[in-house]
Amino acid sequence: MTVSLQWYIGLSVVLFGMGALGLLIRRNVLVMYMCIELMLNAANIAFVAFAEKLNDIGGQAAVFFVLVVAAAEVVVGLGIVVAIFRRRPDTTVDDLHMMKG
Amino acid sequence: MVYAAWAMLALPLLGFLVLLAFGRRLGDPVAGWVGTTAVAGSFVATLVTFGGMLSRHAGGAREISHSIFTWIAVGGLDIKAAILTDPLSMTMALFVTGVSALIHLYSIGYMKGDRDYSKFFVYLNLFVFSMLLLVLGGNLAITFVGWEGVGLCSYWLISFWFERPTAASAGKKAFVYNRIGDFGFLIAMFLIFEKTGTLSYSGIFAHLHALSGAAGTAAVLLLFLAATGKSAQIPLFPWLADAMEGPTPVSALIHAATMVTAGVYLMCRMHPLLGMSHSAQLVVATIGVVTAFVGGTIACTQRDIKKVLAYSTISQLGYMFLAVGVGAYVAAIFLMVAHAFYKGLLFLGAGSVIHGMHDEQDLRKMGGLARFMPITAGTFAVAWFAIAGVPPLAGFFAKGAVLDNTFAAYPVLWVIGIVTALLTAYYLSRLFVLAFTGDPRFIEAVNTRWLSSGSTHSAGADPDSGGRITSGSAGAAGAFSTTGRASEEAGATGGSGMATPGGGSVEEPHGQGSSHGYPSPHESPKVMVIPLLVLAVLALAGGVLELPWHGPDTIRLLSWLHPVFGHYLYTAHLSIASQWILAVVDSLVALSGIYIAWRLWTKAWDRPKLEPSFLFRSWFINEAYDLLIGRPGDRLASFTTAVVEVRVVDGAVNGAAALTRNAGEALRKLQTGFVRQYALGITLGMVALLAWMLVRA
Amino acid sequence: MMAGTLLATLTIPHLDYTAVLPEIILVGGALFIMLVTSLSRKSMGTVSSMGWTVVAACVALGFSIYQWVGVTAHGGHSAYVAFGGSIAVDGFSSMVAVIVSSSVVVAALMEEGWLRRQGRVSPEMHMLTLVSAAGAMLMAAANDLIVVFLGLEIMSIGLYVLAAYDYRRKESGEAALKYLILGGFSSAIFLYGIALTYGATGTTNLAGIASYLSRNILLHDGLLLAGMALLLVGLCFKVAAAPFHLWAPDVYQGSPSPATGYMAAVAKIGGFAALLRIFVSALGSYRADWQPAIWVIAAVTLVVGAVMALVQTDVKRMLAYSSINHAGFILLGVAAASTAGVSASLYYLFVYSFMVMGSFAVVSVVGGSSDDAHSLASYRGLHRRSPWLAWTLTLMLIAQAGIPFTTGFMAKLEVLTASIGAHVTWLAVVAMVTAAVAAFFYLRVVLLMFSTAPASGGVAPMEAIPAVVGAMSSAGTFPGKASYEDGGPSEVGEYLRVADTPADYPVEGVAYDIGAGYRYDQRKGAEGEDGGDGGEELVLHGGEMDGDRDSGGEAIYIAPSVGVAMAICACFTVFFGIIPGPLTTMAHAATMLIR
Amino acid sequence: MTGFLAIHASAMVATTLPDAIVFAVAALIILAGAVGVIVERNPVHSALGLVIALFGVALIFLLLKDDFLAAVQIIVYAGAIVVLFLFVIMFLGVDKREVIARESLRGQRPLALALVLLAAVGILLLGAGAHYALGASAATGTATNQPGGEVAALGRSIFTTYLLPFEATAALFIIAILGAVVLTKGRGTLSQERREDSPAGDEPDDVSMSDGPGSSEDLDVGAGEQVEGSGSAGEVASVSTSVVRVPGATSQEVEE
Repeated sequence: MTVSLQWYIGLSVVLFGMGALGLLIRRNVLVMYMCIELMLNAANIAFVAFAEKLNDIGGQAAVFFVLVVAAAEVVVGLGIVVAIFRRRPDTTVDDLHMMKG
Repeated sequence: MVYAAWAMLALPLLGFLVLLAFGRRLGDPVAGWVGTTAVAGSFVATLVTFGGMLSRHAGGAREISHSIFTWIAVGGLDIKAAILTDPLSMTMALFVTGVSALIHLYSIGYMKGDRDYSKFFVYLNLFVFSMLLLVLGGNLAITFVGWEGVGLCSYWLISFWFERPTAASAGKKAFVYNRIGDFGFLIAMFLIFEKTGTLSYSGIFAHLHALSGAAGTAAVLLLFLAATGKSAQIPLFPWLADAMEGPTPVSALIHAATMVTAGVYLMCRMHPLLGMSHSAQLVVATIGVVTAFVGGTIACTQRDIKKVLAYSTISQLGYMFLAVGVGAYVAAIFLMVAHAFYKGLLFLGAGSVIHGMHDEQDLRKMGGLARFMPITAGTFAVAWFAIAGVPPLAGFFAKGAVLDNTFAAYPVLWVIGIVTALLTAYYLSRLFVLAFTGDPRFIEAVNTRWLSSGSTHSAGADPDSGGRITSGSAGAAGAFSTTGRASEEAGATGGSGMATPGGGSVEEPHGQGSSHGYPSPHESPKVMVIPLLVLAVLALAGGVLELPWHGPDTIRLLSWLHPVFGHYLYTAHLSIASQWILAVVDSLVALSGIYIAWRLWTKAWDRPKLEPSFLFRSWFINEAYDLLIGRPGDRLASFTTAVVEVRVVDGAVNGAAALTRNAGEALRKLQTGFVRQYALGITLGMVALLAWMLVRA
Repeated sequence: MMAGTLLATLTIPHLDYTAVLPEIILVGGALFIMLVTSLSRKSMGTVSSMGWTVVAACVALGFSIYQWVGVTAHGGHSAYVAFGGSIAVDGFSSMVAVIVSSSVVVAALMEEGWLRRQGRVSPEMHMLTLVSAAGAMLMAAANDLIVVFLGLEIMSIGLYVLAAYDYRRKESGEAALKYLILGGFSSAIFLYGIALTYGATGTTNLAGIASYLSRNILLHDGLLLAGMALLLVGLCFKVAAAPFHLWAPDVYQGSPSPATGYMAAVAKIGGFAALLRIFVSALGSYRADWQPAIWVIAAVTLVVGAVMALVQTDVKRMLAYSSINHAGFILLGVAAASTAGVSASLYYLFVYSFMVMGSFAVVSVVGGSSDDAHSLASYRGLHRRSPWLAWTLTLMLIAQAGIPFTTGFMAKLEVLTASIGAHVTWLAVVAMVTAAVAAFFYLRVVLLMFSTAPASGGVAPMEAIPAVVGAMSSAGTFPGKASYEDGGPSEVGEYLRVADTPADYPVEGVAYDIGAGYRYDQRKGAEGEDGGDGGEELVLHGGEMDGDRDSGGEAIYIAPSVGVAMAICACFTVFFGIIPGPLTTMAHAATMLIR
Repeated sequence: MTGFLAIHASAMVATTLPDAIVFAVAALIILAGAVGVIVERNPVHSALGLVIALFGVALIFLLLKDDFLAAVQIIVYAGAIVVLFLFVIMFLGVDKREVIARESLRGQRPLALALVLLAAVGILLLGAGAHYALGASAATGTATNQPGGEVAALGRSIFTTYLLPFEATAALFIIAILGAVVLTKGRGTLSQERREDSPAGDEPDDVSMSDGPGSSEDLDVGAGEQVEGSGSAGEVASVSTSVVRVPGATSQEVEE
């Protein structure tokens, strides 16, 4: 029994889908943000799996940069969340629908 | 040398920009001097370029095309901001800048005290820039920009005194007539681009074979339509007479010397194309000579000094097209240059008269002016003899060249041409006699005006003589303010240092008039007189450009333009003897025209029998247009407004608008403001894209 | 020993920092401002930080031009890749660097006026602008998907914060959060696309992908297709193409006005640059797969942008939808995937960045000190309050509408030509129709600005267009109309009459003066009551504005820097509208020089 | 020799049984964690779910012989990012249960589920029979045949091929720090009145960066190290007033 690339990709796609699903159905901004992290990790699995299959280091390097980007994005993202929701009782994104049309 | 060529363009543009930005602050007369300097600098640059060109060997080396950047590039269309300096454009540029510089100088004096003094020079500089762009453009598109530019400036300048209803209306009229012509230009450009794939002159001439047959004829005729608009030929000529509503320097510069010759220039520039279609050439020649005749007949009857000159211009332009039509391009250019000299001079002289007469333009109210304004009268006489074709002035040779060629090509047209020559000598002599000789009639006229109420004087009982309104004054104060302005100006001329101290003596009659409490004619200030003198010299000696006698010591326009026109030589088929005979005929015709006019008009100034209203109203051309186009157009328009627009257009527009708006309202509901639904939209798009890719896989 | 071997085998590539000097200058400028601010006891005012920003942007601009000259000098043979092939220095990247750095100059000037009015003298806005601009440049220069991703994140993070800059205002916070979440979502999708593309081609290097695809024929290219789809999602989100555009109106409306202008310009530049670089250049051999997708996206984008803009009552929101419409136009060039298409897109981006920033410069001034007077009602009679603002906005709007002798005309003409040249005529037709629709909503604002009617009147957008034209011409475009004409030429026949008899015909039908606009309003307002729902939607009330802001009467103060920004945009729009050649030539050369 | 080693190593990975088990376990952990993230009502629990999922991903990395990345994954993600999440949850005090059962947006859930399923199936279908770029020459250096192993190879590629992105991360961090500063600094000291009184606003203590976000209440998220607690009493007071008087609230209430 081997773990072929397809399995990794399958796992990665499922994780990606779950992240997307979470983002679509959860109202809590922080949880939504976590879901984005899940999606990024799905991409990471794909990168590493491909890199392993290709015997190429590029995928790992990409993962490294994704980590960096994720960290930076979280810093700013959470900063914005804090700035906006500091005075609100909860972090429900559905509350923000003042602008529309 | 190339940079000097660009400087020709750059200097008027710079002058325009400077005046646009600071003109109002510079004011009177600094703004005028700035504008004049810019154009004079352009003239110097032209001379430098000319010198550079002379230092080259005659032939192809004198044709330089230079582009600085790509102006427009769309698809296969690649238009460069290119100039083409060759002997033809150089000839044009020389007299355009030269005459423009003189007229700028003249305007400093003429426009003094006008409310929009600086604006006038803004337009004028822009005009010179556009005209040079037209002349120097290396492709049809640049020429077209110049073409539109001069048209726009012409429109602005005709309606410069737009408070005057006639001026505003004349501007509109010129605008519309020119648009009709421009339409032809545009279509011709499209046609030529379609056939040859390029708009640059060299490119077009290299692909001439693509324009043989009907396409070539169509292109020529369309370009000629444009030319009839710009150069006031049949059927688009009526605007030029109305254009005299503009200030007189404008009439001299734009509507006599430069812009109206643009049509002739265009024809000459496109001469290889013209040479491909014999029928088109015949059309050009016929329209030209008929216009010359019609214009001449109308000029015989006009009472407004400027209108006589305007119709004369139409007539002379007809001669130029006649020359173009018979393939005598050099003769056309020669006549154009000579005409620029003497017609410019005539207009400036007329302006001087109008200025001296305090905005009186009616010949019947002048008379005996030679005593009051000797320099004006003297220079005017030179121009008169020149245009009449009295040997050995410029007009004699220029018109002779055209007529000789016509005689060689189409003797029938020559007959019309020679009759027109008689008319030319006649109406100009009539003008001179009425204005400058005999007993003064102006005191009476001025008195009438002085007593008449102000509101009627500007619109006038006589529609031909609108008064000039300055400083925004209308009504009863108008007449007075012109007087005040004139006397003020007389003082200013002495003090400004631009006129020599001797200027005072010339203006002596003016002072006398002022003391009497009403104005009287006076000689114009130095800035206005100097251009008159310069132009008079040119009109006198302009003939040396192209003397019919071959010889090494004569300046030969023919050989100078040879690189451009090549084998289109003129007087090719005439023997020396027939040339002499024709020259004698021309002279006799000119002298008899003068004689007839002298006999008829020195004794009497009012001869309505000689001014049939059919001619006076320019062959009822305006009425005809009104009947044929204007009225049906009105009716169609009112029908369109009442029925088509309401029922069809509005219905369609409103329907489409409602549809769009409803679609917008519906789509708006999708923009809910909920971020998760936006994310859903993104996911939807992603799924759609993936589905498409699945189809492709 | 181990370390020795490592060092011996580690050959660090030649560090050609000049390749990324424009980016370095921008980031360095931000760092410099940061340093000066933190070292000096006194706070650095906005003016000086704005000054340094402008200086840094100008230096970057200068160097970009220098780079451009160097790259284009020898027929494009000087284009090269640097940093181990992860970045390309070619005509494309230098031209985008020129566009971006000039956008930063205008943005900094705009922001300064806004910051002063807000009383916020901090330099962070400028620093964010600088660094995010570097990100956009990096996206254009990137020759590696990883670099594209990093550039995109640098740019986006900056834009998130700029959107949130005024987070005390509810709209700003909401805008930022929406942008953040959707941006993160699309970034993740984009990253996944990179991963799949990497799996399919074995490299993230764009040149590597291109050469791999040219050397190998993929029998089963599903993975690459999926990757392309996801990459397209990510980039279409950034450029606000439908249906990934939903964020744009809300974010544009909520963000501080100068930030919106900058965002509209730079996000589009970066996004489209990456789109062109990745799809046209690297994935060019797969155009048969992505081109139809972009056609559909472009068509939907065009229609949605134009139609939705028509029903907006908030100017910023209207401009957001108009920017979506513009994105559709630029996509036309991308979809053409030809030399003409790419150069048309580049040209469009260049001129669009000035048009949109000029518009938002005016919007930020009209918005008032609390930056929320953006309803159409605030623009009523703007011409009387501030003719400069009204004329600048008019210019920007007619440029966006694509009227000749503005840059917008040539931009639209070029993309349409490219589209027709690529035999996608139907798309060009759609684009032209939407352009016609767009002209209505642009001119509606112009009409409002030149209207003298009191703020309570309604506005009928379509029917009043002739009145706009009349108002504009009677306001001094043509002499002879200004004071004398009260009727205006309605028929050609009138022109052909003898000039001696002045026009004394009664004027029927449309009257061409400013007053006519008002008469129309009243009539329409009366009709709107029984008519459809569209009319009442557009009836605007001054009452919804706060008491301290008053649309009537008093003049508006334009900060000098904002004035300069508007002047730059206006001059650019007019100058290159009259003489489009240099820019189109530049765009064409840039296209030929994509490595 | 190195080539032989590489073949040997990959053959070992591919054929041994425990790998499948490890993969299955890791996959289960990841999915469990992910499910936890999206169904847990309490955000704190979601964050814990995220940690679990990230651990699973680290396991996958280990399985794919990326020890270094696995370590980084745990350190950066679990150690920093998730902690940050938890920190913010606690700071905002929003660690209460979200009502998940009720969906306020009509059709959101079924649509989301359907679309995500479609997308996932689409990618899987596209990827199923796809050719992977096995023939592609490893552009950036192979992973296993380099001296120093995987870490060295990664380091080498980051300092050669990916040097520019590596340096670009500097810009990324700069802008992240800037963003954090903007979003947290000087809050409260800029009251409405002062804004109106001094439009020039050139008080140095107002907003300057050098002064830092010096109020004790400022628990900076982005730049946590800047928490200095040196705020004077006056500043704290002004902070509290401005918290009470929400700036801009007046104008917004008009609109609401």
